[in-house]
Amino acid sequence: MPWDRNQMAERAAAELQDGFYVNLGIGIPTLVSNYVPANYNITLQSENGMLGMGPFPTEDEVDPDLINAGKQTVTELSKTSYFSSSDSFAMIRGGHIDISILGAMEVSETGDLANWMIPGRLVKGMGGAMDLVAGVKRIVVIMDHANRKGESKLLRECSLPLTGKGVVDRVITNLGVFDVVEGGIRVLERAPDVSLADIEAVTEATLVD
Amino acid sequence: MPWDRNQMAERAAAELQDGFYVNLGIGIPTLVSNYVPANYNITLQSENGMLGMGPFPTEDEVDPDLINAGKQTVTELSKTSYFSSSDSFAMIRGGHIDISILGAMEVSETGDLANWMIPGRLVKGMGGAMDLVAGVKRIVVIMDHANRKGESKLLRECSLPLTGKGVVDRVITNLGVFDVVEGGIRVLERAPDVSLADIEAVTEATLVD
Amino acid sequence: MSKVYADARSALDGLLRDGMSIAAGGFGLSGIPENLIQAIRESGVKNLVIASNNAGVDDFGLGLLLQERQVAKMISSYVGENDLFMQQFLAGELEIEFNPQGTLAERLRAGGAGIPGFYTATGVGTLIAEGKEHKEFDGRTYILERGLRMDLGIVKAWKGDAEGNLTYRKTAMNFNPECATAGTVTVAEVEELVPVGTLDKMAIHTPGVYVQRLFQGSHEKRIENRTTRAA
Amino acid sequence: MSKVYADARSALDGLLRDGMSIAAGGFGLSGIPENLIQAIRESGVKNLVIASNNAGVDDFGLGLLLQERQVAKMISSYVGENDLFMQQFLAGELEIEFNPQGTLAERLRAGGAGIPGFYTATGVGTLIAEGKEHKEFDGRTYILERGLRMDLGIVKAWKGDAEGNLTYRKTAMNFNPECATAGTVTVAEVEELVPVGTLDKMAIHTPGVYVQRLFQGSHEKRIENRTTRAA
Repeated sequence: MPWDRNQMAERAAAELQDGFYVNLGIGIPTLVSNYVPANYNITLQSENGMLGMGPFPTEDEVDPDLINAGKQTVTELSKTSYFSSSDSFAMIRGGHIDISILGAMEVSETGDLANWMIPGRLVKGMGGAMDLVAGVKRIVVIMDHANRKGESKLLRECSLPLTGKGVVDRVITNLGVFDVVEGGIRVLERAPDVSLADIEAVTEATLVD
Repeated sequence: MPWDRNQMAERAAAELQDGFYVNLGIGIPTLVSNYVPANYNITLQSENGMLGMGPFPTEDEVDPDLINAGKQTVTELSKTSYFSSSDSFAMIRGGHIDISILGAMEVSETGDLANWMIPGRLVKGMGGAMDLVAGVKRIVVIMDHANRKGESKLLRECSLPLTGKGVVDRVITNLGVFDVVEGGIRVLERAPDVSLADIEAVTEATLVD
Repeated sequence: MSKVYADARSALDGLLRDGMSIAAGGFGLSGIPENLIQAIRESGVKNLVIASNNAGVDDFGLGLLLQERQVAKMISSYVGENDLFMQQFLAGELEIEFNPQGTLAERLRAGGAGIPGFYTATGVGTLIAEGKEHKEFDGRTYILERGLRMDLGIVKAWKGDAEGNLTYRKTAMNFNPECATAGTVTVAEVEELVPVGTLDKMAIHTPGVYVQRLFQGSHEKRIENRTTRAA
Repeated sequence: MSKVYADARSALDGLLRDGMSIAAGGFGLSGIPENLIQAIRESGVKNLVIASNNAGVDDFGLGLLLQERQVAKMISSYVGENDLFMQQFLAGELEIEFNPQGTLAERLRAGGAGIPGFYTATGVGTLIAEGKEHKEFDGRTYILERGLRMDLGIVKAWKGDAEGNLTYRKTAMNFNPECATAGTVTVAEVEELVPVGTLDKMAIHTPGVYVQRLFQGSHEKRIENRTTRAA
C-alpha cells in the first residue's frame, strides 16, 4: 500500500539527526516537523530570516511581524534568533544548514530538480528554492511518484525548467525511498506491499542496484 | 608662517559639513575633531566597528571592549551603534562615509597616495587605509609639505608603494591647501606669509592654475 | 539638518522622478513600507523599476502601484500573490526579472557595500544562469551576479531615532536592512520614533548613516496567510 | 549532543591538527579568544595558517603562538604591534599575506556565505592587485578577491547560550562574527554562559548554527593603548 502524505512526512523525518538545522519547504515537507522524535533538538530555519521556528500560533498569539517563508503566521521559541535576508541566505548558501526537505514537480536520475516553473503557465517565481538546493548540505525531495495522469515524476531528464542541476540526494515518494547514485536511481526502501514491478511501472528514470 | 599641527587640523575641520559622516586617520587627523563647530552634528566612524565615536575616556570610563581603529580606548555617545568588521567596511567601501582625512608619506599630482609601506623597512601592513581611499566619497590628506630632509612629499609620481591610485582629492600641508586637478596640483590657499615661491621651492609636483 | 519628517509625503519631497529605481523592503506583506508606498502612489510617478522580493497583493503593498500602472519593471523572487501583476505581465505592460531570493538579497547587500559583482552557485544550470559569466572555483561552477544600487531605498522599521538609527522586529526585518544600504537615498518609516540613545547600541540593525530621512507612520500590518492552531 | 564544554582544552579536543587553517576573531587585543589561543599553544600543534586582522603582541594574543613557532602563515591587515612577528618574518620562518582590512573581513564573510569570489576596488593599482583578475564594471576597475573558508573558527563573545547563540559587546565584536561563519567548525569562548531564551532575539549577532562548541572562560582583556582624558 503506497504511503499517504503523512506517512511520507514521517519517513522523511527519519532523515533528521539530533542537532540538525533544517529547512522545510512548503506543502508536505511542512508536515515533517510533526514526526521529529521528542528527544531530538532540531532547529528549523525559515529563509525570510529566522532560526528556531516554532509551531503555528494560537489565535491570541498571531503576530504580523512573525511569519515563515510560506507567509504563514508562526511563533518563536526560546532559542530563536532573527536576521536579515542576506544573513539568512548567507547561512543557506554557505552550507550551514544540514538538510532541506522540499517538494518537486520532477526529479531526474542525475539529481536535477524542477519545482518552480511550468512553461505556458503563469510564472510565480522561484523564491528561495534555487538558493536552498545550491547551498544546503543535503537535499531530500518529497513528492508523489507519478503525476495525476499517472506519468512518472522520476525521469531520465527533467522536461521542466530546472531549479537546480545535480542537487537532489534522496527522493521520498508514495512508493518508496530512492537515492540518486552513479548511473541512475537506486531503490532504497519500498512502501508496504509495493513491489519493485509496481515501482518500475511508473518510473521513467533508470533504476540501478 | 607655516601652519603647525593644530592649525593644519583646524583647517582640515573646515572640510566638514554639518551632518557629515567622517573617518579620521591616526595622527594629526585625529586632532581635527577638536575643531568641529559646536553647532555641527558630525558622526565619526571607526573602522573596527563603531559609528558615533566619542572622546577618550576618563580613567574611570576605560573599557577594553571599546577602542578605536588606532586601538586607543574611546567612549560612546548616545547616537552610537556597533557592528562587525564586514558591516563596517561595507559602509566604507559602499561610499556611505562622506569624507576621510588621512596622513600620508607621499601624494602624487594625479592623486596617488602612499602611506603604508617603505621598502626595506619593516612592513606593518595597510590596515584599513586601502579600503578607505577606495571607498570613501572624498579623501583629504594632511601631511607636512616636505620630509625631514626637506624633500617634497607632493610629487610627480610616488616613489613608495601605493595605498591607492588617483584617490586623493585635497591635500592640506603646513604650507597651504592643494587640490588634485586635471594636469597637476592647484594651490587653493597659502598659510600666512607663505609665498607661492616658498611653495614652489619644496614642491616637485606640477603646479597649475 | 534634521532627518525627521512629518509624514511620508514630506519625507519623499523632491526625491521622486519618473523612471527611477527603488529598493523596497518587506517579505510578503510583513515589514513593508506601507506609508511610503501609498505616498508614491499619490505622487503619480511612473515607469518605476522596483527591486522587492514580492509585489504585494492586489489591493495592498506594491500592488497599489500596479493598480495605477506606475511600475515598468519588477526585480523579485516571487510574485504569486498578485493577480494584477500577472495581468499586466501577460499584457506586456510590465517587465519581470526573477532573481533567486538569496541572490536578490545579496545583490542588494553587495550594491550597498561597494561590491559590483560576486559569484554564486545558486541558479547554475538553470534559466537564471543564461547569459551570465560562468567561472570555476575549486572545481565547482559559479555564476557572476551584479550588485544592485538603487536610486531610492524605502524601508519600514520598528523603532528609529532622529539620527536615522533603525531597529526591526522579528521577521519583519527581512529585506529592509539590505534595501537601506542599497538606496543612494533611503527613507524609512517607523512605528515609533524614539529619543536618541534609547535604542540598544548592540541591536541597531541599520546604522543612521544609511538613512537620510525618516518619519513615524501608522501601520495596518495586514496578515497575508493567517495560520493558527487550537489554543 | 551538548555544545557546552568545560574549558578551552576540552572544547578543542579532536579538532586540532598540524597545518590546519584557523580564523581568529579580535581586533588588536580587543575581543580575542584568549583561552582558545592559550589552549592551542598548549596543544603544541604546528604549521598553522591563521587569518586574523592582527598578530597580537609579543606576550599576549596570537603572539603566544608565535613564541612557540606554531604559525607558518598569517593572513592579516596589520601586524605592527608584534616584534616577534617581525623577527620570524625576516628570518623567513613565517609567511605573511597582507590583506586590506575590509577585504579580509569580506573574504571571511564571503567564505562563510558560500561566495567563492567578489570584486572590490580596494587595492586596485597597488601591490595587492598584482596577479589578481581585473575586471571593469560601469567604467571602474575592480579586482577579484576570494572567499576564505577555514578549518576552524575561534571567537570570543560576551554572552552565549547552550544553543550556540552569541552576542558581542561594543567594538569587541569586530571580526568575530565573520570568523564564526568562516570556520568549518567554530568554537566560541564567552564571558558568560546564559540560559537559552535570555538573549535578546533581535541582537543575536551569531546565530547558534555557526557555533559547534562553546565554553565560559575567564578573560584578562588586556588594553593595548590606554588613552584617557582628564576627568
